[in-house]
Amino acid sequence: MTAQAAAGPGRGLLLAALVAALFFATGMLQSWTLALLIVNMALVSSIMALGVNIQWGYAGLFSVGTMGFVALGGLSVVLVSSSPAPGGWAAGGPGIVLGLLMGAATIAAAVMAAAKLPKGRTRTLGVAVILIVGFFIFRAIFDPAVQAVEANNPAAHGNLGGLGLPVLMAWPVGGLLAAAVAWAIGKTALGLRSDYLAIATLGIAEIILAVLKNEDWLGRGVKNVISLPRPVPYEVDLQRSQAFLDWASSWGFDPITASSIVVRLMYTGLFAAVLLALIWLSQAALHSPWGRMMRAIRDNEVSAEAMGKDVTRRHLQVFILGSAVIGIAGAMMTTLDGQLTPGSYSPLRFTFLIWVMVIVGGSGNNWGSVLGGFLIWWLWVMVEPIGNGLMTVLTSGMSDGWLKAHLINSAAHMRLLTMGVILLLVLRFAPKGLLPER
Amino acid sequence: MDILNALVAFLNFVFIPGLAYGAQLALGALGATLIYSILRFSNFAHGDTMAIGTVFVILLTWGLQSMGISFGPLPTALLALPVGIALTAVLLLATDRVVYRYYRRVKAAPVILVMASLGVMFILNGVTRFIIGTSDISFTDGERFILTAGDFRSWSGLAEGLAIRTTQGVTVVIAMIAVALLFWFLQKTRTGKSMRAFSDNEDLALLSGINPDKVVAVTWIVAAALATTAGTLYGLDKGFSPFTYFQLLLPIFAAAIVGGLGSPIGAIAGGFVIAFSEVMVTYAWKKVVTYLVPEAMAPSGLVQLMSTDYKFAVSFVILIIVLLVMPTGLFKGKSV
Amino acid sequence: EDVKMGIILGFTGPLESITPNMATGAELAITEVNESGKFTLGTVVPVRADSTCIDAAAATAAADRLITAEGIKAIMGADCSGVTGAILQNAARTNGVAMISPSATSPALSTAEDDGLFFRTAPSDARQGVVMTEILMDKGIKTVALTYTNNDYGKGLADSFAEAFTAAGGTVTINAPHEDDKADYSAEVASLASAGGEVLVVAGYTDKGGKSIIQASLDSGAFSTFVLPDGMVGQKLVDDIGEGLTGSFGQYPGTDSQGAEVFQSLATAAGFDGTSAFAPESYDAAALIMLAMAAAGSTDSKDWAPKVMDLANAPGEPILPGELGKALELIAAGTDIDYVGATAVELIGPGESAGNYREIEIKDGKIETIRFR
Amino acid sequence: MAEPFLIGEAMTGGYGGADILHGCTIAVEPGEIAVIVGPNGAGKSTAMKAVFGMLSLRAGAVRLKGEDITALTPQARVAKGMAFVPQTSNIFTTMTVEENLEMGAFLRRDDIRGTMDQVYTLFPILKEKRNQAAGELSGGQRQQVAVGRALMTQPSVLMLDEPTAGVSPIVMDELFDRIIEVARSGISILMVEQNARQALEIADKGYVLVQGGNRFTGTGQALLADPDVRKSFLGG
Amino acid sequence: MIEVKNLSRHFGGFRAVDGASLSIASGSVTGLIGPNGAGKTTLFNVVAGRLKPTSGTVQMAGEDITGLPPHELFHKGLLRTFQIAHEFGSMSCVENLMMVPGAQQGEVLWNAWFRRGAVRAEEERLRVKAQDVLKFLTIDHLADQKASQISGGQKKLLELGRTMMVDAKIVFLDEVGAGVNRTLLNTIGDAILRLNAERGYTFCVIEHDMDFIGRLCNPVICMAEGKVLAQGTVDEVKNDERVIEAYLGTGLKNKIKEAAHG
Ligand SMILES: Nc1ncnc2c1ncn2[C@@H]1O[C@H](COP(=O)(O)OP(=O)(O)OP(=O)(O)O)[C@@H](O)[C@H]1O
Ligand SMILES: Nc1ncnc2c1ncn2[C@@H]1O[C@H](COP(=O)(O)OP(=O)(O)OP(=O)(O)O)[C@@H](O)[C@H]1O
Ligand SMILES: CC(C)C[C@H](N)C(=O)O
Ligand SMILES: [Mg+2]
Ligand SMILES: [Mg+2]
Repeated sequence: MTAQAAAGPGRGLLLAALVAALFFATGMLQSWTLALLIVNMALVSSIMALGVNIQWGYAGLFSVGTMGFVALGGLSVVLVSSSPAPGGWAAGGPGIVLGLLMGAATIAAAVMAAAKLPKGRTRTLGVAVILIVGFFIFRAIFDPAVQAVEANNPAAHGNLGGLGLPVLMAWPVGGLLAAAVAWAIGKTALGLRSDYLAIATLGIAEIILAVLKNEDWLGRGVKNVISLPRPVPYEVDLQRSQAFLDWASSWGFDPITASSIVVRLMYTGLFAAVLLALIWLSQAALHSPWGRMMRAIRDNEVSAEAMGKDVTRRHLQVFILGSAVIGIAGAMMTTLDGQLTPGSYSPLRFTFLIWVMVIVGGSGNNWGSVLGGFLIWWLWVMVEPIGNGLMTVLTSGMSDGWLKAHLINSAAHMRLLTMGVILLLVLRFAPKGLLPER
Repeated sequence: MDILNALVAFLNFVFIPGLAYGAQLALGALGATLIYSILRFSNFAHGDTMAIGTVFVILLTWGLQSMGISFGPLPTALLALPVGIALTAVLLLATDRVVYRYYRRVKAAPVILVMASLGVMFILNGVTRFIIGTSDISFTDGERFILTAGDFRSWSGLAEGLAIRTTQGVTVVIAMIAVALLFWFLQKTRTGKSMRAFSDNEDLALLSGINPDKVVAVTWIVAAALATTAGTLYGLDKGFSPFTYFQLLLPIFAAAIVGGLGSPIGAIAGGFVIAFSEVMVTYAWKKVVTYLVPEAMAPSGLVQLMSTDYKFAVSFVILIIVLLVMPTGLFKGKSV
Repeated sequence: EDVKMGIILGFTGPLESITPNMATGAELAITEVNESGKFTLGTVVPVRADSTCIDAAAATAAADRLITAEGIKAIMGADCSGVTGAILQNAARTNGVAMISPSATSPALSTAEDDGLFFRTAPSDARQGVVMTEILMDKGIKTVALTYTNNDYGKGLADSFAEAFTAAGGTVTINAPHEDDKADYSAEVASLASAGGEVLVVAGYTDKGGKSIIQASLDSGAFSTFVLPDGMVGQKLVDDIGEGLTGSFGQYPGTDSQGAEVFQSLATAAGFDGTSAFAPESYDAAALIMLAMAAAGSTDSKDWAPKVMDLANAPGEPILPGELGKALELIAAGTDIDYVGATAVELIGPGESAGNYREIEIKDGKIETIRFR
Repeated sequence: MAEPFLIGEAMTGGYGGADILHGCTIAVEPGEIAVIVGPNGAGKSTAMKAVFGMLSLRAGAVRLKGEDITALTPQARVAKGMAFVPQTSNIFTTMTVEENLEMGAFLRRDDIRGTMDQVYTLFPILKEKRNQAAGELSGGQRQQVAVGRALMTQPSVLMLDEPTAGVSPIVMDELFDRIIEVARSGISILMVEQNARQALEIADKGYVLVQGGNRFTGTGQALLADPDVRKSFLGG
Repeated sequence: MIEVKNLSRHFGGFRAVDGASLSIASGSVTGLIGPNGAGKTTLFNVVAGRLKPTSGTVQMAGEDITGLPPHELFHKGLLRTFQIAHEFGSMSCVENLMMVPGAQQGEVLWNAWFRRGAVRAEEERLRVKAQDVLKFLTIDHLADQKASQISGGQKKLLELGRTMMVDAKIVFLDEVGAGVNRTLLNTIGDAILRLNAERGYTFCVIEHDMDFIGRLCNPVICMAEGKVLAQGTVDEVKNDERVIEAYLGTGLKNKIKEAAHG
């Protein structure tokens, strides 16, 4: 809270009220179900932004691999909660596991050889031989197993299938999966500086995505997994339940609207609970000696190292924490969507838009991330009608003709254009973010 | 054993396309790396700058074509290029005036500039589509080939053909000239040196009497030239579509990074590293191997290390490995 | 009174180059209905929204906004299978609004829970693979190289084709995906060329990766004949590539009805390219929605959605594009109709196009129909 | 008394927050060496920056040759013949030593070879390292580059913020020596020094600055002789 | 305490430290002087783990510490300051000091979340200590000022202050005096002597101010061109011909007189 207080307690509240007003206006002028829908995704976005803020705002790690961790969270939902694929495991499950173990063993052996063997030709040669031989053994075991699994009713399954567990369990699992991958990435890439780390992580996110898209045995690849289970009831089920209908009519609600509002409110409750828990943990961490140590590392690594702080380990720690938070959010988002569609992950949407939230909100400030998450997501959804409206206004005075038709046809592109203009305006008037660090 | 055919197959499908693609990336990377080194931020709008620069060139080319002007065997677009560059430069200068200048004055952190460039990217994105729509456009004319596969076959009597497109040749030649010019400009000319000084220590540059406005302006002009040239050459070779130009951003930055941000030679090297790693690692060597070994031993599989699904992943793995060994890229780039 | 119809397509994002024509196609049907003056429920007003094709959350929000705030009565869309599934589950079913997608072709959508609210005028990808195999076998082609666009459409089509073709005794030398809108396709072309084959099957889109691969294959002399499934059939491709495409062949949805030609001339008259991918399907989707409303005498989805299958299928008076006014008259008179439309719609099973195909060949810069399968 | 050549008169201002300078006055005549001393944080560097136009004043004025230059940008002052070596980040770290010197002479259009040779004779180590990136130099070597850069300008006023910090005694001697020489050629020298005794030895005029205001002013010798000044500011 | 044997550090072909051997006795205040570019800072950097040596070894209290990373050396009691101040710019001066002590409870996330009482108490102790140090350095009024917004000399003081936050065994000071007011420098000198006498810190001090060296250091080591040139008491070193020629010079006095006459 101190950060906010320093920025003037009024400012934070004022901005929060402003954003709340945006949502309220959406509810009043458009519809409440829509407002809730945006709120839910805004909550998820805030958590993603929080994860990025932990990495960038706390420790100055320029990691733009956000998309990869979001996708991993999504994968965890498929693995944990989708129903098992009949025959999938039997077709080649053990082979895949064995292959993966073989691959891991190869890498471990190579790392060990690199550490043990004396520097020079022998080492290079030894490591290379281990890697090459290992690679071929890996492919020999792995490929046929994968083919078998993917051939198992490809139109409906073609994957190993999930565990069929409750979908809420996928959220922590998403965090853990992201954390585990972040550990592996951090071990290799965190030594890089600034934009070099950025492009490396951007690339790693693309690699994660490539795996998700092309390894059908894992999550059906580009064939998508749809109809994932929900943690809340289906609207149609509510609409069919007499108890619900009675309840709705006793309040004078239209049952369809009531059902979707109730369902969305349930999501809101779940997401808000997660967000609040994470915010509390983040705030406590940031305003503790741990947070101070992180800021010191961000300011000057060389000096922090000389003052006894293990910079490498701390970077790894904060990278893993941030990634885990993003992974949780990714799982939440896939739960909300009810489907995993690897083709839909793009860096623009899942990395840069999240970064915009962090920067606009104010990097280093947890509440800033939340504010940024809400504001930017609202804009992202609402610039479309705003842009269309702008275009209508623009063209209203024009006489019919080629230009007018062309402009109206291009109205959809007002969407990004408007987003750009708004982004520039916000950055212009709050270059340190709406809620600066202090 | 048929070494000649193997060699030609390799040249035709791996080397020449890789070379041209590498040169295209390199030109894009040169612009990105220049802005990074002088103005100290990663310009996300670079892909869309290339796009809009190309749009200018396309419109001008159409104009020229409708007037019946052509450039002999070379694409007419090359005639339109200088004017296209000028228009793009004006646009970039205006953008700087409206957007970036403010952040320089308040000495905003580089990441703020990156985000602002994201905003500019969104806007250019829309503007490009307003002007020219979303579909893809082919605007190349003149002689299509320097050498066609068929001609080569009949000339050499080999089973394999070798094709070189005019646009490929032009791209490689122009990329070489551009990097040489840029290198000379930055290292040897007064303006170039003052630009490097400015990028190193802005305050001290002021104290040396260097005019920051001029440095910034020159940077944008050079960037406009590079972006428009890169965009036009790419469009001539592969066709223009706005969405693809946005997608180019990633390999372009990858190239700039592998080479070392801020280093013109690095950008060139990086372009080729990215291009060739994409093509080589995922290449199915079946054909080449078949030519090289006795018939009985001809491979039945594809002899492919990885499927092409992973070509992008491969180039990034190579990028990461390079960075692990040389943390600021092949040619010792900078980092802010 | 206005009857609003949502047209939810990816106007921005990776499909932005084909979606304008899809929307125009749908709007063509709407204009036709309005101008006929036979639609008694009100004036149909199209409301466009952006599905982005890739951002499920944004697409859902857009759909929800149209339904709950704009009050649309039907959805013509969405385009990509991914966002279509999301909109179906989180906006359409939720609010009880029916949707007809012109282009979501993923087989998985056949089995999705839909409360009877989801239809599509495009066939599931499973059938086309079989048809393509038959064509190749008839021509005596036994080895092919295959590349597909790496999404549910491309992958589904490639898989079903590879299975059918192999079962028929053919060999697929390589089955390689390509990503659309990437900077370069040299790697793909190189691998395809190396694997070899009599022809190259390109399961992609006319103005995306598929086109680039064809161009590069021709230039480098890797392949000279290409097999073009539905996503690749378009006059623009023929014009762009030119001479090199002569002799290539393929198939796309259609029966030996006049529908497609009629639609193309209507489109030309309206000033857009009627051969553009999924534009005819969009016309059909919009037309079906309006006819179903007329047949039900209601704009409420739970009333009109059950009529869709009926109208689309025989028996009845066949209806071609441009005959929507006539169809409305017949409906008003209580006569049964069979909407044939631009793509010879025939809805089967869970409400998707049955998939009749037209075999084509490229001759002298024109797409010529050889026969129907 | 006639108007001094360069004067920052009754300067009041700071970095945006509270004022750092409170009516501080500093002046120097052609050919004169003026030295500013004072405790850390007294505002010496701030005063220098104020004279050079790197922060805006709330009150007071800066005049050069009687002309009011208070509103001019630093670049404009460079063009008017002023040169400044800041206390920190005073070299181009990624450029070579020689390029650093060239940048010093950026506004000059005449042949700079001669001046560069002079700098190299003054700091021989720089000649050895001429093609090395300045960021790779040792602390003292960097300081030499910084001073060398300013000398390349051939200014009429040379402002140095702690030029001898971190340089070895032998180089410091050379440096002071050279400063005297430069001053004799008619150039005004304004410098901040913590090696205050040596500096005041060669100073024509000395200022003791405390908390943003002038505490003592006098000739170098007078300040050196003042026991209060010696004890409180010169280390006894 | 510290034993440096045959230490070399090359940059490309350049030998910044070139086979230097020296030892720093436990409990001493050892001075390290030498011309600019002699390799003093580089030697510090190698000893303190910032740079890896090209060859040679460093021992601390008999233990081989060659190539250990700085943070481990810190926990072994080896501290250093930087010639060019390395403050944490976005943090206040008092925070700059409070972050120094190692093994703080509050630096473990678990404690920060769930043992907040203990952490708060620890923070109080650290704050008091940090205030004392700031007072000693005459910059207590800057406690809450951001470290990026203090003067050059004040930054150096802060740099020194950090070494006073923990119980060090050996402290390497790289030109703490440069840019520090001489009167204050005298006080700092006193503090160094007191820490040395009362708490038993060993110091190794790089400095170009010979008065300061003379007051504090015994022995004094002079480096030149990466090697140890001379070693001994201040007076011995001061009068060493080679040291005079390479480092001290013949003094300014004469020239000033000439100047006055001229
Ligand atoms: N990173 C580097 N790359 C190349 N040369 C370097 C590098 N760092 C230092 N040097 C060179 O090593 C030599 C020794 O530098 P060092 O900083 O150790 O000197 P020093 O004795 O501390 O001098 P000073 O008293 O000026 O601080 C210098 O000549 C310097 O140019
Ligand atoms: N960038 C800044 N923003 C805000 N305050 C500053 C800034 N720089 C310096 N100050 C404050 O201004 C005062 C004067 O600083 P200045 O740098 O002028 O001192 P100085 O006399 O040069 O000291 P030193 O001898 O230590 O260099 C100091 O108290 C410092 O805290
Ligand atoms: C418009 C097409 C690209 C949609 C594709 N058939 C899909 O199902 O995703
Ligand atoms: Mg100062
Ligand atoms: Mg040093």
